[in-house]
Amino acid sequence: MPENFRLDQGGLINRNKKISFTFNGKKYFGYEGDTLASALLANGVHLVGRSFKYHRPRGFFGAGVDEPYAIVQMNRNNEVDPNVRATEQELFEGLDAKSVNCWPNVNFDIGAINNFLNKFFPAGFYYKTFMWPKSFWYKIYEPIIRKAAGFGSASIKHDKERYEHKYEYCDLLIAGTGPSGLASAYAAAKNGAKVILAEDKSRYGGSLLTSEVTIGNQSGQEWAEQIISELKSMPNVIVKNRSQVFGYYDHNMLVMSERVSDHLPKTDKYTPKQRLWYIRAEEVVISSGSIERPLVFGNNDAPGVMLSSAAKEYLKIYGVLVGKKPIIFTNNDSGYETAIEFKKIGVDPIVLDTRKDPNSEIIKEAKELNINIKFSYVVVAAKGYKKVKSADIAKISDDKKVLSNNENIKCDCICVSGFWTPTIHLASQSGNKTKFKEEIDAFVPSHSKQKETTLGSANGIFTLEETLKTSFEKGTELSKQITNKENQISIPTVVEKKSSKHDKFWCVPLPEGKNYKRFLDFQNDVAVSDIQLALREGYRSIEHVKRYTTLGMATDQGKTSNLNGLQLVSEVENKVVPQVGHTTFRPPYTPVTIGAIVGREVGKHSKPTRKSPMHYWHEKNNAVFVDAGVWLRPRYYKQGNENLFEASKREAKNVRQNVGVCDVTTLGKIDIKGPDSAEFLNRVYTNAWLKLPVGKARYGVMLREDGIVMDDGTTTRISENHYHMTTTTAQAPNVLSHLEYYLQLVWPELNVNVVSSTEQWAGAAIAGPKSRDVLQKLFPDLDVSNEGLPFMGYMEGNLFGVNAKIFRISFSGELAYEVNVESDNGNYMWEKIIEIGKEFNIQPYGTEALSTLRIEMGHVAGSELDGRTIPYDNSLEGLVSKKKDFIGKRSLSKKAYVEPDRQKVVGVVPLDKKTSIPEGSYIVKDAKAKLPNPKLGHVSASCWSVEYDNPFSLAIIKDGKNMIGQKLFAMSPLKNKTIPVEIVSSHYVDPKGERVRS
Amino acid sequence: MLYILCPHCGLRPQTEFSYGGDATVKRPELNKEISDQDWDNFVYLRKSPRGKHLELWQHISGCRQWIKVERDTLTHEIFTTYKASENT
Amino acid sequence: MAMQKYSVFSLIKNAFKGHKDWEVAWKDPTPKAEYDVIIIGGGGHGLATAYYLAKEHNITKVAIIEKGWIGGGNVGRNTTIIRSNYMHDENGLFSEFGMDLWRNMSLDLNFNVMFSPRGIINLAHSDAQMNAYSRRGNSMRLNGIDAVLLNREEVKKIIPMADFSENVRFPIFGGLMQPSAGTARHDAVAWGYARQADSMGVDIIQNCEVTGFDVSNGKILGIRTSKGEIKAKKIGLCVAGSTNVLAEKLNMTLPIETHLLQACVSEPIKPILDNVVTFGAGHFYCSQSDKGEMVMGGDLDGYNSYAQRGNLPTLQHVLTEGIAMFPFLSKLKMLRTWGGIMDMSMDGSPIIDKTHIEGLYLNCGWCYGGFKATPASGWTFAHTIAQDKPHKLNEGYSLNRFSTGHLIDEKGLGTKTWIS
Amino acid sequence: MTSISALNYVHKTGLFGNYENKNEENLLKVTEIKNLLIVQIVQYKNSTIQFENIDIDSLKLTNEPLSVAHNSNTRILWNGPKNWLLVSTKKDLLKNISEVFKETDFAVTDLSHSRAIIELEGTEAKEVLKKGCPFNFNILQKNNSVNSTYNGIAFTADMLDDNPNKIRLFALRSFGESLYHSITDASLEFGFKAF
Repeated sequence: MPENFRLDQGGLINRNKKISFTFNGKKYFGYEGDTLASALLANGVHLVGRSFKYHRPRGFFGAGVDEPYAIVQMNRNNEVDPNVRATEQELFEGLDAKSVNCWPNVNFDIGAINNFLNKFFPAGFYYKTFMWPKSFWYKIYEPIIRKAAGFGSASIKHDKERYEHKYEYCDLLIAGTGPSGLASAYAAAKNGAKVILAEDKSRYGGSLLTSEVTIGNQSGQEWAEQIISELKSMPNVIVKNRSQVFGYYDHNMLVMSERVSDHLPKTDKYTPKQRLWYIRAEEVVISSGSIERPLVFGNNDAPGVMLSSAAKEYLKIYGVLVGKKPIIFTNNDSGYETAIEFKKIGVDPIVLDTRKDPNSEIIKEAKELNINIKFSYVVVAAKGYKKVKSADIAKISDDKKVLSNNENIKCDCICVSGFWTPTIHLASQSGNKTKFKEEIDAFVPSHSKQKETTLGSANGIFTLEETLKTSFEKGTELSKQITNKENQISIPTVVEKKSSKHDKFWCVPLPEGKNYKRFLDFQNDVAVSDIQLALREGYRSIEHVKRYTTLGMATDQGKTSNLNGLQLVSEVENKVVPQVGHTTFRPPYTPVTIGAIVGREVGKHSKPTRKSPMHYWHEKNNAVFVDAGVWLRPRYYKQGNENLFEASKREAKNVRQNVGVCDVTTLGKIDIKGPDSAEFLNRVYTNAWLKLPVGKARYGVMLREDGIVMDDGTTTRISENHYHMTTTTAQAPNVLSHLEYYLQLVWPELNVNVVSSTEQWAGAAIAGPKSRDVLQKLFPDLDVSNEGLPFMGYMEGNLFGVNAKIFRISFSGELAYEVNVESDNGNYMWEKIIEIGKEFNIQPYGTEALSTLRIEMGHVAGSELDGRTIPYDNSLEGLVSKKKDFIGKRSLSKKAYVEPDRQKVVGVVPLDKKTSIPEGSYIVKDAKAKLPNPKLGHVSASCWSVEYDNPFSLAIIKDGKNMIGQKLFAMSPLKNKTIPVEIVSSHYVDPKGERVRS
Repeated sequence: MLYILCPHCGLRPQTEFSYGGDATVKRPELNKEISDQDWDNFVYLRKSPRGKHLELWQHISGCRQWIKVERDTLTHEIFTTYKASENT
Repeated sequence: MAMQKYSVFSLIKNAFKGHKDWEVAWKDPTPKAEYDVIIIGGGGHGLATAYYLAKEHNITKVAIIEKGWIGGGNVGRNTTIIRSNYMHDENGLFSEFGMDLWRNMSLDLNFNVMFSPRGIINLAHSDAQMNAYSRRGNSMRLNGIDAVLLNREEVKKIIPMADFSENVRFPIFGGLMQPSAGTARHDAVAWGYARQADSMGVDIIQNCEVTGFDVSNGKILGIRTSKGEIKAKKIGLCVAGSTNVLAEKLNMTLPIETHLLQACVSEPIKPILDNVVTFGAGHFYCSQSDKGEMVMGGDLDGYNSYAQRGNLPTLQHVLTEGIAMFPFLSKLKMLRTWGGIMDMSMDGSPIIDKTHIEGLYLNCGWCYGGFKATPASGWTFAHTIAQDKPHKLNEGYSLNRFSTGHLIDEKGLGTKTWIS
Repeated sequence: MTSISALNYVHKTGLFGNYENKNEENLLKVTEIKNLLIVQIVQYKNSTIQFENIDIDSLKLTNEPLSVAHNSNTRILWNGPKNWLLVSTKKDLLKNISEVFKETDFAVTDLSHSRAIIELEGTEAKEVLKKGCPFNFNILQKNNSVNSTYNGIAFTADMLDDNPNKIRLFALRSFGESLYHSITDASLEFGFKAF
């Protein structure tokens, strides 16, 4: 049985609720209110993991977010959580965790061989070796290194948990519920401000929970409880625990992750595991407190060495002793608080104070309690591998350079306090250029860049009295600007015993002849000697030091190591710390689950899906869909065992022979109205638009200003001042913005309104020689003859009771019509067309057949209009007006665009009339030329010509105009194909365009 | 997420807007003779200053108006926003 | 004095001496009054240019002027990907030349840059995309660059952890793979070049800001800096991200906008992903570092910016695509984010050229592709400076292509650089 | 039946999400709204007509952001400068008012079929919107409307009431099913009844 380190009483845990949990396969017990860390410590478990590089034994160093060691792998809710900080994970019934980065187990880890070889692995050793022979790095060395690195293992199973988002706005966001957070929140809330108060931990109160102070006539803890309960009762206040404000972004937007269910064994079905809050705050109060700094000495990474504040927290909150023979090693009064707590429960600590003769109330109290205090004493080195067993201690000279009176004393933990580092991350993220505060040896926020105020110990204020006073005042002041109220709050009197002075000592010198590793970054095994080596080698900027040694790059992001690293660099470089400067703080303050950042837009919903009103008809009729942007379009309608090729050939052939119908709802439609519409179109399109009669459609091409084709489509003049524009599916949103850009910014004098009407209309293209027959039966009252409704004509009709717009336009090159009805009636129209068309052998056709039809007609589409081609390249130069100006015209005179051998679209037919040319092949003169083989151009689109029953492709090739008739090669090395081909006209079928006019 | 003052709608989150680039380039007038250099200046050349930058945004999921925004490219602070019709 | 050689033997030898005898990787000289060539910008490209000037052209009276610390710009804040999977000949041939330099870099520099040809896979989510990748891959193959087209099953074999389930918005159809592409340790590239350049006599001058240029009669004479005036016959600009700021001091306007690109890493996990993989139905890419971190990136923040700090919605968008590709990412934690500022050129391709000012040379416009180009960029820029004319490989990267229309637009998005 | 509404295939009635042990009265309510007249009205830039004087179903146009002119049948949502979205249960309202809007001054465009419409009612309705839309809903009161985005989908929220919240949501029709998924998914935490 493991020894019990739980006290019989005390702490804030619920002793009525015993909880069982498993660690490394072994069952333990804790209480409700424990963290995994406190519960393990209560069971005497100090060894939880192994360090990153040397695989040295690692225990617990802190009690919260600053923990650099205790990372475990967890199974929760039947899911794997790879890297969980044991100091943050609350205990629940059945919790199951294990150590990471060790093999075969944490007690016996093969990787620890690195530790014995550590002299060969100084900082950056990998840059100096593993270079020869050259393939060995990737094949031999790197795989070994990769295996040794990393912590937990990810499961490749899909994450079943829900993560939600919430966007919230408030007057004041207050991060942290220690004394400064509570006081400022209280003052602001009393002034009527809308306040969000966020606490990272499960319990509110911060340092008040563990300090022996009095506020008014209450203990710190009682005071905190009272303020919190009052705030919770106020309608203008949101109080959140388990919520970490981790990022301060532009325009006072902060992001907070709320761990909604992580502390529970299971997530309720409709409850998120975590919720990410995007909070836009008028004012931000950063009351994030401070983190205790380690003191650096030999083997200071051994399990059992920990922050003195953490030891106190385990005692006071969890009723757990981190050791029964503690050494407190301190350079300031904080260590005494811990010592006194030990003493109070009957454990005798030894205090080693680096100071010679400090004086304060708390030291007086410690002396009165008969605590053994050794002034001018330091821990030289911890002894013990998997757990501290003793400590070499020594007296240190006044100049802190010489050690004497060496002795070894037994102990089972060493609690260190090297004073406090303000948590300035959020302030720094907001753009605040921080400043170095000499008397606390740390950086504090300086001038605010955004609307942020840092209070309390985060601002380098370490006395409770001043913290409360300034925080109440700031809370009032900040809220007053917003609510115009000024509710005076009387500031309570405070009793606090410790002074806020410290000794500027942080690192114990090496005793002569000893070569202890003295660690700065505990997770990444960065020792004093590593930093010294980096500096010796010329890596002198703090960023170089960080990158070369990996100092501060562990999962704790240097919370306990950065400042000591800076001290060391400044010492060696003989600079003051502010000159060295700190590395930049970036969000997140602490690692955030990626699922929480993403939220609910996962799986099928990672992007929206757009559907046409006929979608479910297609689905019922065996359509196989294809993504067109975020639209779903039928690609083909599967009959029997057909594959894509067979089905699309059947569908296309049926259009050429009979009639087909295609859902064209997805085409962009823009309703253009206004007296200047014609003039506007004339500027937007490359061809002339002023004389288009009412009731007629015209094909148009629009360019970007750089002369590249942006989009094409037909536009119909519905009435004098009303046009109906169509765009490609892909470009629809861009074209609308483009039009609005010119109307609002460039030509504001034009009276034109544009609005998307894509969704108002369901569209069906009816194409094929028998399409007129179908149309006539759909609209028996209309004259749809070639005279009554000529090519590019338009009319309105009544389709069995619903209004319809009929356009005689064609993409397939056949006689064709496009019928639009209002979307609610789309399915009705479709079913009518299918029903009526039955006698003409109508079949629906999908995008694949559509593509075949347009390719063999030589109609260019997206694969030719690929954002790199001008009208000439697409044989659209006939549509480019020489007379008038239009968007992009000026660019068309560029040298490259008028070169005589400019690329142009052509048709390509394999000589054997059998072998399909894969799209993305290249046309070359010499298939056997040595590489790089010069390319004439690429095959942009391929199909099986249903007209001629052989393969046909479009290609855009250099000097295309003069290449027709040439015999060349199409090459697709990817598919190992070289196909002899002939270049032909791109208009393969019906080159004169007679069918569309028939 | 930037918080952009739409001169028509008020302060709105960035997700409602789409970016439109440098607002200082001026399209040459239609039908006007213009040198190659001046045309290239309009199409391709950008000052892209570090500091104050006058730029276009379209309130695409709001009022669909193009607006001009004066913003610091280093701090992202927004100073003033203008309607398309307003002179800056 | 010959440079100290790094090897396993020197490592062992030094270990027994307590690592006291390692020499500085580069010195910290004060600037001389005059140089043959000044390279402004101590990033990857600048350091590589100086190295090749010395090594290939025997020009050693060279100074690198760096505003901050070397390697602090984009070479130190990228996603370490190296590839030559370009469609356009100019980009493909240039990058493939660079691949050879990458393969030999560790030995050449006597510094392990950890070039790791782990293969890059671009996923496709439709036949149209497969065709677009065919166009790219075939062009690569015809240019002598390795490329393989993978079908869905082949992709599944290589990266089974990608989303092959039913519950997927954009199913994987296949992908284009460049097996010889990979990653390298970004910082090491800067340091390796710096160490060699330094040993050949190049002065690396850090914490030295260029405040102005001395130009007379259309000829460059020198620069003004925070450490005084320095004369030079030739000056090369290699300051991706800050190009427009320096161009302004030269009264030049360039076809470049400055934009912000973010990237992030997860906490380290045990090896799960060997390749570099990009998502095809959006813009997300991912690889796993030797440390175990998933290194991830995607879209620009989408507006002109010099702030090396981005906003969360962009990362949210990028990571949404990340989970759509690799659902396992959901449970990992985002550890660290950072931003780099990019020269976004108006056709997405770089500029390595002379300028209208005699003796002033320009290397800029790298968009997202700067890191992989480091050696080839340094090589060709050194050639352009030394010979006063472009190398064949960078002839296409001319400044006047925007006037002539000989653009190299891999994406076909034109001048809207913020659409990534 | 000729007419099929935008959400016909996804909107299912019943109780969903976390509704157990809750009074049905307190659950969120989700309804698909159909058959509304939806018309965009835009006054051209150069038009000199005083739009304030125009009377539509006894309502006046106002050029104020977020504003909604309203009566029991008709709501006119401010959509942008001199740009309104008229939403009415009177399907033939347009016919009666077409003369008011001269073609040279106004563009009047029928968009009745271009929207999917969800009505969301309950004390948590705004909380549902806050899950996917970064707009500050705290300021949105009865008879306000706003255009914004929800999980990347452009949408309009029209506050019919604010005690309890009753909000009409419009999205482009083809995005309707995606928005419906997003809204109902976000409602699961509270429990909802679909009508």
